Amino acid sequence: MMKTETSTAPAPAAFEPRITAFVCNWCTYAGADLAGTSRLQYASNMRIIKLPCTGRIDPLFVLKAFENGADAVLVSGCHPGDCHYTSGNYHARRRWTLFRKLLALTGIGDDRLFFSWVSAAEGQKFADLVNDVTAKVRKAGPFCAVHPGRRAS
Amino acid sequence: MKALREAAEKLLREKRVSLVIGYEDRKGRPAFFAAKPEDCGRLAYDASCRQNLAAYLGKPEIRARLPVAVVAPPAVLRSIVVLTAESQLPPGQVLALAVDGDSFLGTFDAAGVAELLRAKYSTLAPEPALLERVQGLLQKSPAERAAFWEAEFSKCTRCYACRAACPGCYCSRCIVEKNAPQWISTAALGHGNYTWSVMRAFHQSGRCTLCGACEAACPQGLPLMLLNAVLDREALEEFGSRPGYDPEAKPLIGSWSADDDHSYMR
Amino acid sequence: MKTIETRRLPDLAQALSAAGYCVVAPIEEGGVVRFREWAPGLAIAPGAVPANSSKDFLFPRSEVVARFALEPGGFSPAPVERSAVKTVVLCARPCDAAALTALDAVFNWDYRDGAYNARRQAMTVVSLACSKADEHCFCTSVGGAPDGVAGADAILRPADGGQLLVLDELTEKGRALAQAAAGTLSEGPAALDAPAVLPRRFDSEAVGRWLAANFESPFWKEAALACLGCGACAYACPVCHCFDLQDETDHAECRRLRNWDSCGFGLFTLHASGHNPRPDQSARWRQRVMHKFSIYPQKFKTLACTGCGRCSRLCQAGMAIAATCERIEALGR
Amino acid sequence: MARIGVFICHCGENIGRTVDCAAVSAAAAKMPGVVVGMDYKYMCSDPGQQMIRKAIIEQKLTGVVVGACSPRMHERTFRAAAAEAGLNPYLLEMANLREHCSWVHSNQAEATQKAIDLVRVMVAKVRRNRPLRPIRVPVEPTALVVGGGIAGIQAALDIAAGGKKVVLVESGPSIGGHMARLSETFPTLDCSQCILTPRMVEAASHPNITLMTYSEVASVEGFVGNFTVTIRRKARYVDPAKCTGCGDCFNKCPIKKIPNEFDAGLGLRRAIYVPFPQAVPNKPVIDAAHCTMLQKGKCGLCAKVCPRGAIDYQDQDRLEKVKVGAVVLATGFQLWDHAAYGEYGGGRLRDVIDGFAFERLASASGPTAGLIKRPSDGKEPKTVVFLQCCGSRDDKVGKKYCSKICCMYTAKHAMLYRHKVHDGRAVVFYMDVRAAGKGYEEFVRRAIEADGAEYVRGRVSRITRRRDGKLVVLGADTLAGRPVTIDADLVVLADAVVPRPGSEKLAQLFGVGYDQDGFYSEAHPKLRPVETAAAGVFLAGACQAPKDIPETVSQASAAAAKVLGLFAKPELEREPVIARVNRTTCAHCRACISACPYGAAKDFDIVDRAGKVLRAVADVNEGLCQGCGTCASVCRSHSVDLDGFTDEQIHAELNAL
Repeated sequence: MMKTETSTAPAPAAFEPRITAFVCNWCTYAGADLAGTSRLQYASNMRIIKLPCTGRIDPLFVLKAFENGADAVLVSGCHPGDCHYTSGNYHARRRWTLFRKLLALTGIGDDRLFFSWVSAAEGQKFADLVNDVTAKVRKAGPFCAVHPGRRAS
Repeated sequence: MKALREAAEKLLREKRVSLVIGYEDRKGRPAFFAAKPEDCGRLAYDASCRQNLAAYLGKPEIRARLPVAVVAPPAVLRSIVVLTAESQLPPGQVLALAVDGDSFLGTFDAAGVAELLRAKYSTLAPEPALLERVQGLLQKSPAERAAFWEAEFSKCTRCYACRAACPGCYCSRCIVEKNAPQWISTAALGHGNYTWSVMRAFHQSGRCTLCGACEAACPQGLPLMLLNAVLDREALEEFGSRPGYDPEAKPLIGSWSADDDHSYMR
Repeated sequence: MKTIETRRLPDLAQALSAAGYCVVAPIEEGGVVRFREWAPGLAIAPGAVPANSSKDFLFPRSEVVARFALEPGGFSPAPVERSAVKTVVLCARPCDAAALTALDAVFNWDYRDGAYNARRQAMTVVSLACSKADEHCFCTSVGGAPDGVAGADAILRPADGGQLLVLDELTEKGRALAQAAAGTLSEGPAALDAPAVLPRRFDSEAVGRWLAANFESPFWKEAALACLGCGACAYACPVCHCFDLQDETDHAECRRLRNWDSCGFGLFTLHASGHNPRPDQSARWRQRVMHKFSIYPQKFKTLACTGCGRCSRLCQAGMAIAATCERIEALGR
Repeated sequence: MARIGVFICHCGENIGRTVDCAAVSAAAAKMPGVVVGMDYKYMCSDPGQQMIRKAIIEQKLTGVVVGACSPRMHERTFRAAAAEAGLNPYLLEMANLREHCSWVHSNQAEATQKAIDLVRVMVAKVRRNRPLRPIRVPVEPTALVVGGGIAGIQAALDIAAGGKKVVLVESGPSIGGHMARLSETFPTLDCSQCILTPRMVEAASHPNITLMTYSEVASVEGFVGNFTVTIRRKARYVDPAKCTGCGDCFNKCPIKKIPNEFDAGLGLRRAIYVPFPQAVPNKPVIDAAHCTMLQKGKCGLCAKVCPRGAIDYQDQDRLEKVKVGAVVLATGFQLWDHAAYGEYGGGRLRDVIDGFAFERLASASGPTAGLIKRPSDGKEPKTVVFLQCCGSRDDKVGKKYCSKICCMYTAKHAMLYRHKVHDGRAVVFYMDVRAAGKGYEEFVRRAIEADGAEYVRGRVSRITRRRDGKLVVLGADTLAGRPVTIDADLVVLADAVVPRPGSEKLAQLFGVGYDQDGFYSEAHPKLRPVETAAAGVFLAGACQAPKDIPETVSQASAAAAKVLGLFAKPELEREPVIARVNRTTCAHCRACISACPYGAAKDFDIVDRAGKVLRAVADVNEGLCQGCGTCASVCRSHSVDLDGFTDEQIHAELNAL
């Protein structure tokens, strides 16, 4: 295990982050659709997992994404008050408030784990978000070399 | 000690309970089960008692013998309130023999436990040393924190002593024991150990009474209380959560307020 | 006599390491002493019984035993690297070494376990005789001794009040090791310390007889009341060897893992139907005691307990197998 | 063994320009479980769909992934095609290669790699999909309308006109609500009762409408299409079947001096009474709190004079169950109590009245027969100050929101006053005049220009009573920038509109959300303003937010249309994305029950054959569950799962990344 850590990591310039996004069907997924119909260009590093609501997202999903080698995770849903299911995003918010602090203690900080509200009307915000997250993770470097939550190859 | 033994003996003699769960008067203060009045002379309590005896309330063999009484210092009293709020204790079936330091405080039912806690222990706070350890770790860089946990979690053998020790871990089938899908790897390797410990702690959010039994039970000495403490502090600061005081409390994870903070959301 | 100063144990480790051994030794970390891979600069803590046993290095808590590549139509096996590094366990307890007899038996019974045997062959065990014992130790009750040599390739015996260690080679492996470490060993006289005094606490044969006849005894219900059903005892035990096979799959590959398992877990015997032949903790605790003192001796002519006391030393609920055996012996009288 | 077909759409050039579709389908064909990988110019076209149908049949596919546009665009299309070929439609998933890939990336290699990843994720998911069947729920074609004001009456009449049964529940003795109390209505000044009473009568006599006055909702069970609602029929002490409404009883009743709530306390009523002469039903009730017979067992006069023997002092509350398929909540509003404003007299000044009191003074059927007389001494006030935004737009003492109707009714009040007291002076203090509505601005202008109402922009800081009975109104004219003092005879406060007391409890019974002020929450503020989060429960009128009459009536008709739409089919069909509980492993911690936004998760007792409760678990009501999955993620042992987005599916998706 010690040896794999010190094995040659790819040069920073060649590092293409893998970002897993968990988004709700009604707001952020639709916002990403709008970014598409508006032909907004953004970085191609993010892969979206669609769920009905941010309320469905279990912290285990986030850990599994990291374990599988994601360099960052984004969770995005409806703005407060906009939840299709009235309060799923409020439940999610409380969960993430706690969970992110727990992960921060274990070394997964704000440059790995991102949260946002993106409405169905915010195509531009979605595109900007993906670009911004990608840039930050590019700077943070690969997750897989440094954290106990990764799966050793 | 005498008062505790007498109170326990009285409960058994009057057949108000069929079992008193306490600590035994021998080295290490292990769990002791008094089923007969004459057993009660072997009960003891002092600050060295590390087990949270409320963990036994989820054990089927104990539940088959309800009503029971439990020797309970403040953290255990809070566990009883948490279990009551989560509909885990049949009403009127669990009595607490409340103890604190050298004193015996009396015999209480679930409502009485909540009252006692509010009256006498409303300001229970985590040990400052524990919070200092959390703060010390948070002051390190993320990479240093990761390295710290890498070293710690590599020791974990997945014996689940932490789970067995915790009254909050009463699920009949733990998530780690579910294999369709197997979210948490059961292999005692880095990633499974990490996910296990992180999720074990997270599942105690808003429920943990910081009794310390999990950390005390860990044969490898993992600093599990750091995880519990950071969540406890956050839950208190963000949501005013104080688990184990209100037997009708809604679960922290499972309720919400429109005013909850989301400054970290973009 | 071949001797080495106790404080120079790291030099011995260094010499063995230089000779190509992976050195495992008791090392203290965060207040807990455990067997782990030694590295230069680490102190060796010979006094304590480590929290883990030396079986970790023969039968690791998790290992990949098979791999399968996933393909459109199905899957095909992929090779598994089976490496056995030349290893020495330095300062193993006599009770750790004694466990090897029991482990060898089960891993070579109806099936010769390749992974285990490869490691076993590559391992040299250097035990350290005990000059003191604590209230959890009971090797003398299960056929062992504080200075027992069963299973060991060499033994270090404390001398001159603990200042010195005397090395006795017992096997070829032991002699090879002594040769590799010759530079750190001195030749000379030493006054051996007395081994720890440890009165026998129970008669294991009497316990076995009672167990074989009292499966349904009400004793079990009461004896297991405190057990919370974790696996700490089994995982610390130098003899326990139950495992669980788990497949972990991603889109390209499936890995079959062999992980430790414990008869203390409710899930251990849970059937897919929902039926559990060991429905409660008393049935599981009974299994643990019976396996060690009745079933195993019947099958392999050796106890599955070496009296190291780890299980009771670290049990959060104060469960103690020796105390249970004492009570059983009393019941049988 | 899975047999998955993957179909990649070029969408003309829309996907094909950036994504190498042939490479994607070739890569897909090598994924575990995939037996067909194809690409085509337009998958959504007839030939494209035919390709899919053909492959399903010939290749015996167990699942399909279509890599094309957003599922929001064509998921229904492709699922329907799969169903035509005999594949359960929920075994088809879409990978979004257009909106989420080709349209947002320009580098072909990157876009193609991402497309392959997106397809792989969906292949992994669809291998774990299970056939799902739409949930069918039978519908009881009867509606419950709660509240007998204009909103409830309108909704009931519209539903009844549509041929469906209605139960109309009203808590007071008569239907009619606040509208029956109004004098005239803005902006046309037609007489409120003249336009309302025919509707009240129609509602009472309509064969499809069952009227339950003096009744309240006690409890609610069930879900959309299948509610069982228990109605508490409060004791009237008068048998409506026998009573003819002759009035002998209340003319003889010796308890005479009870302030009449209908008249905002300005008129008096007896202990046995009808609230107003045009009441429907026009049959009295006994006010038990004031009746000496019911309190002390003395009197009994009404029973003696009743020619029909309709009086029954033994009458008790009764519970009645009704089965309904849909509910319209139309519980209306009340005025905020301005006693909270100490500077306006704290409610102790008799000549400082609220808008309803003024309505009753101005009403021909009111306690003064339409003459404006001030309460303290019955004199005609010569200077009346009207104060808008009393309790509205004040987040310190009152309410943050604008009550919306006050600008208009204050203009109306000023106008009515000037019509009745020609030499009187009407002064209106306002913060803004909000007169958005058909004919509204013109109406306000008329009040100012034609009827001489004096509008002063500013707030009143203090109202005190001088020894001579005058009310000294201290205010500020913020346009002129100077303090104003007016000696008034009467002050009318336009108190904020607030929900009825008990509205929150009612919302909880129906599982409807409400905001911090207690107004009921609509399902979506723009697109579903009539629905609530509780399926089958609709909103009408001011229980949702302050509304005037035309708005209320519009929404009531909209709610009726929603109800009729729901009743148009004998069964409801719902997307089968719902949560399920694994009862074997549920530990009954009740977190899901607390978390469910719809009250769909609830306790369930597992019993043995003898009916003995073995243990309790959580359960999900299929009719109420909307499929958000919040329950699943609060469940620590993952004993709750969500069909369509199961743990297995999500786990497989993550493993494919």
